[in-house]
Amino acid sequence: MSNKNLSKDELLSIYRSMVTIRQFEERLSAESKSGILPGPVHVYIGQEAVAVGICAQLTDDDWITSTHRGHGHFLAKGGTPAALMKEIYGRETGICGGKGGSMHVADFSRGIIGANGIVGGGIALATGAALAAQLDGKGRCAIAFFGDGAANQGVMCEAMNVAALWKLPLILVCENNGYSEFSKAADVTAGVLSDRAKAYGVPSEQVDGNDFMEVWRAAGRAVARARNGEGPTFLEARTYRLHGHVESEHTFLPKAYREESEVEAWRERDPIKAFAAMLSDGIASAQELEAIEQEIAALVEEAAAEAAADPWPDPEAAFKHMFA
Amino acid sequence: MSNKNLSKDELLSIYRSMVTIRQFEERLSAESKSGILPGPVHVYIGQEAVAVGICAQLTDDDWITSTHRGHGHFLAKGGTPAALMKEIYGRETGICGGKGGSMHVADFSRGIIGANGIVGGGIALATGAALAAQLDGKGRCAIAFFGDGAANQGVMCEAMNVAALWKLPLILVCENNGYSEFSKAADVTAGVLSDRAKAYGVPSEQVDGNDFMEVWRAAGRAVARARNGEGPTFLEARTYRLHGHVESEHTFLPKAYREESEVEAWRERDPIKAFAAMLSDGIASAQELEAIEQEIAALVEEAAAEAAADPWPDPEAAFKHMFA
Amino acid sequence: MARLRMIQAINSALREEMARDPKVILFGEDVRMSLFGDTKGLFEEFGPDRVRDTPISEVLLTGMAVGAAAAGYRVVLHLMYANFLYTGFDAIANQAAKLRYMTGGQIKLPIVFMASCGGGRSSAAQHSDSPHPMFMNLGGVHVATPGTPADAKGMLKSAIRDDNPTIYLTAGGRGGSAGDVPDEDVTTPIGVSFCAREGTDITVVPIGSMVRPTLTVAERLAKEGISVEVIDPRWMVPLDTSLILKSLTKTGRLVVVDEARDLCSAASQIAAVAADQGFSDLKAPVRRLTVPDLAIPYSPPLERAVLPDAEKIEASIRELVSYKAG
Amino acid sequence: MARLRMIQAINSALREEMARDPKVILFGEDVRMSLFGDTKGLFEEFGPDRVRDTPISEVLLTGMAVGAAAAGYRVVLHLMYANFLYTGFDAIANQAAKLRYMTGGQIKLPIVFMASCGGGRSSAAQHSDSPHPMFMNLGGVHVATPGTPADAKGMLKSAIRDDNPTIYLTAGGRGGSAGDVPDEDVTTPIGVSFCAREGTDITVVPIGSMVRPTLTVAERLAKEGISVEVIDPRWMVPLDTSLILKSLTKTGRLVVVDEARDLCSAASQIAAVAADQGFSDLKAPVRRLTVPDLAIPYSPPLERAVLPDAEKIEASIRELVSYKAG
Ligand SMILES: Cc1ncc(C[n+]2csc(CCOP(=O)(O)OP(=O)(O)O)c2C)c(N)n1
Ligand SMILES: Cc1ncc(C[n+]2csc(CCOP(=O)(O)OP(=O)(O)O)c2C)c(N)n1
Ligand SMILES: [Mg+2]
Ligand SMILES: [Mg+2]
Repeated sequence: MSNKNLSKDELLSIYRSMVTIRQFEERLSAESKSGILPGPVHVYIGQEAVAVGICAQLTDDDWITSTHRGHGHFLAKGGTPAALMKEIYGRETGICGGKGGSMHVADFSRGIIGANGIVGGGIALATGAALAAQLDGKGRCAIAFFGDGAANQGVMCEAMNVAALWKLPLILVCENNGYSEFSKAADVTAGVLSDRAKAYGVPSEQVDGNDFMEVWRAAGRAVARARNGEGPTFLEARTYRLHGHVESEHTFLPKAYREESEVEAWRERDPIKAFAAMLSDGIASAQELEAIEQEIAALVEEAAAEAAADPWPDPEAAFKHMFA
Repeated sequence: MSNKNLSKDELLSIYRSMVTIRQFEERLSAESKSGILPGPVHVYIGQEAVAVGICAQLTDDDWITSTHRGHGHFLAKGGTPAALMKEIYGRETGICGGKGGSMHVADFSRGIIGANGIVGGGIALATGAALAAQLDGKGRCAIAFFGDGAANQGVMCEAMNVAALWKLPLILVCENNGYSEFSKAADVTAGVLSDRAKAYGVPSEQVDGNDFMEVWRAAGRAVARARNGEGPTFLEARTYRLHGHVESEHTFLPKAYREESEVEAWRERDPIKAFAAMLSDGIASAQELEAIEQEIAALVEEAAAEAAADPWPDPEAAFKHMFA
Repeated sequence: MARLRMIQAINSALREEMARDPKVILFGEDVRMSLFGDTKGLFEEFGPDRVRDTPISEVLLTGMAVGAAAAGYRVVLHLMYANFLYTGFDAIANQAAKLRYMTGGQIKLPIVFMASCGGGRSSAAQHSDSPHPMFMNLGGVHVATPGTPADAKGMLKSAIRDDNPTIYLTAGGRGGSAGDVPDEDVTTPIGVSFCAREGTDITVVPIGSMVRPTLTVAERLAKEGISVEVIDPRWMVPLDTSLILKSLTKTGRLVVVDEARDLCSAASQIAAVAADQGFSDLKAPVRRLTVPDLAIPYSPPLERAVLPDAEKIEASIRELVSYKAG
Repeated sequence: MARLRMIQAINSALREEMARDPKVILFGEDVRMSLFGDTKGLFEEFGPDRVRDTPISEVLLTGMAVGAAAAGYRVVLHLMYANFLYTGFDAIANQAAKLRYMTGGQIKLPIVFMASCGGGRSSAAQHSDSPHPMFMNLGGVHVATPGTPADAKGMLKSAIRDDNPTIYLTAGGRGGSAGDVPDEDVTTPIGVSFCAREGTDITVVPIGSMVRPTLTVAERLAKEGISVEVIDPRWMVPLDTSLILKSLTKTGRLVVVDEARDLCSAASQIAAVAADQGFSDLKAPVRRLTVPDLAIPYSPPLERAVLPDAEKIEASIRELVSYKAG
């Protein structure tokens, strides 16, 4: 898609993708609070335009690595909602057979190296995949999604150095949502994140992460550079998570760590609402958008119902898959 | 010393310090080749103006951390040559009782946290010492010496971030001698090292590491900032090691990795020769300088003779000092 | 005496030690808001100099702990989950564990590296390891694995006052089991094991999280006339095997229960000591009840399949007491 | 058959495997100039795509190895000294060892993490560790500790062809002992131990660097009529204890010799297995000859004091063969 304008079909498919993430996670959020999900869940609600904006420039042959907040990346890159839901429910039919859960969802058949419970862990994996992509010589690229908090892991700088030296087809996508857990970025992160790339000669830019088109265009430039052998790019996408760090945080935090007014201001800037508004401006009718939303609602409902009904893994399965 | 000009006495004491490092290591180099020294030895010859230029701005209460190439820092910070020599000889009388050797020489009574066999390892230690210094509130500072190769360890960036946020009295002194082991900096290091500090808002400058006065002045500014609570500074000192990475390298390397002409050009820019030339220009007579050189020669000779004569450690000593 | 959960016991140990000694400082990611609750309120009480939220930079943090300790402070570094000790492993393994020794004993390194360990909460492979055996093999660091809230408090207090680095690992995440904790300023002596229950038929040595289910099982079996002696070593380093060996002279039978993976586990170490120093007392094979050499899976039935629990402990004990040399 | 040093055997394994399979790539710090000589000539032969000098960034390198392997390559990452595995520990422990399992077996991770380990050359604490026990406890990685040049070659070739991550540790730095190495394309089967010498009085199990001195001692003692069986497990993971247990049925006596620190060592693991599965065959306590729980010191007399050697092996064997149950 990278160098052309988007057709109506493409725009609607993007809308579908963002809405899928949103509805999927709203469901998860509710399930998490109801205690059905075995482990912790970190949702991506509010950041959808980043994952979808980047992944809309990719093919199944490109690689992505993700974070503890990884459902959005998984879905945007083409992972199956039902397989994801079942994994998070801990079922045998989950994409990882119930071994991984929310923080480890992966689908290698679609280039999804996976979510990662180690903050910053995906950056090095993507750099390695970028090396593989370069050796393959087929114009593939590798994307590392990570947060503003992860940008303080030194491995990010190590990766920029190697990627710059070797001109690896690597795109570092830093989703700056202003917080790492309960710490404000300003308290734990010095300077401007996108500047960190400059010293390595890695082209970098800041984009509005809640503006799909802006993310998509920047991704297009970065992907083109990568595919042309021109090396890595750093994108800082400014965005916000509308939910808490982890869905259970209200049960244990002593007090709030964000102003309600701040959350409200960002809710006004909801990336999906903004995208819908753009579509409504002469591209698609309200009915068309609603039809998509209902289609997704049905899909999510079905995925959740299936997940709840699917069998738990056979305990014996625990002893498989450690070694090839 | 930081804000004034240097007196003749001070200049001669600086000369003494640089010459001590040089002669000490020339002796070590010879001993290493003769097989007397138990372990590997990395000498600092050619870089003396950096250690001495920085340490001339420090007191015993300030902290330094060093590298595998650490004899120069040890001596410049006031460590005793004999105690150092005996350590490298592996004797009971060594500064670490023979437990550390060349790569682990330390003298905490003089703020020398020590050489370090882990490339980049000293950076985090110095950051911790800077935190202690800040808590002490006595205007102390902490200096991390490290190489251009070490600057590719992500911990350097992690340290700059924390030091900037907390305004730690930390000075990062990157000795860029153009090589890490046998790799040219250009092959393994993207961009300009001193630029890496900028993104964190850490003031940085490049200095000619073979020019004592330039290093000393920059150190003075950095130390003043640190003592005044203004936070960290990054100094990139451009220099060169006139010897190999490790004294034994001629025995195993398949071929040369530096042009002889390059080494020669830097030999012309020998920091000690340059400093002597400055002193000779109206500050000190040739005789005075020679007297210092002879005094040091005697001191090194004595240290080596004592070291050779001193007892090996009692094997039972191996079982001490693991725990306090 | 108060009834506290593990995490509350830790919190009170931190509070008391920080109040006692102004050189004690605490830092780590989100220690103010406190993910687990163990550092709750300390920022408010001791202020921003001594209690600091850090960036996510474990490689740096572990090294900073060493530097600050070498420069005179008593450092508590909170690393959240034991798996993140791997992220900051370099400075623990190459600096904290060696700097004192390498420099001929010039310094002391009073550091507590603390983290939550173990499985059972579907946190999956990257948040569920029990890595005490790696730190046992490292040399140069103490390793604390308290099994009760009282020991969690007493051992943490001891570790903070001690001049050596300690890896302090507790299971239980945000709560942990509840237990009686003395109100007074009580420390638990370092490197001293504890007979948690006397018995005559078999010796069971549970590590950390395994103490509670072992005691439950021991009680249950007592009703059937199987008399289980439970020795809690408490500290993996220094490892005190004296009570275990003494107990063996009585029982001749030993099971070690460890939530670590089997190969080179604490269970293996204790079994090896029994096979050496306790050889002449042994009446039966020495059993290890450990986690298979696998990552910890997410889904509850899978996780249950790999973790030791009361049921598996009971089965091991039954099997071993009925062992007859053939 | 050629007589090669350890390092030459490794070099030829790398050359043969890179020639055999274009998917094999090698990277690490200074692999072109090759500090130890084991990667010498490979850059010239296989070019800059497949043989790359890297910056000093171990945290990244171990993670890159995982990423490149997941994306289809067979990666050899040279990490120089085993202590630098600690520097890059995070991605080995949290990614390489777990990614396949966590993702339900979706991928294979053919990676060899190679490094030189062990003491004896006054390299001091930060360049002398023998950390195979930590990797044994980690789960999810194979661990290779060849004791001869032939195995160094055969095991490396097997590890490169295998689809799992392997920690490949060899003692000896720049040379290593010499030995006969087959000229043909020979691999050493993974997880298969080896009877290096038959005997009837006592079983000695040496790990890696301890194989050679153990064989020397066995030969010497044979002249006195002490018949020593030597079992070299070769792989610490998968650990094959079958020959050891079989040998015990004959000898009833066991010493394990390991250059790792004692607590949770490979020696402890093997002793634990003997005390469990081999219990009924044991005629004497199971001994471990290991390094005390110390960092490795620099000065030669200190280093000699802590490392096992032929003399200490001999003393252990003598003591144990003369043990009489009392
Ligand atoms: C190595 C490591 N350290 C700490 C944590 C605990 N942790 C989980 S998420 C998180 C914050 C991450 O912040 P950021 O990278 O900004 O991502 P966001 O949650 O905002 O998406 C932390 C500290 C972890 N999982 N891994
Ligand atoms: C963590 C770690 N990785 C690799 C090494 C091996 N090594 C020792 S010195 C060195 C090069 C260091 O280069 P630089 O930092 O520029 O210092 P210089 O030797 O030039 O003074 C390397 C790779 C090490 N000691 N530690
Ligand atoms: Mg964030
Ligand atoms: Mg250098």
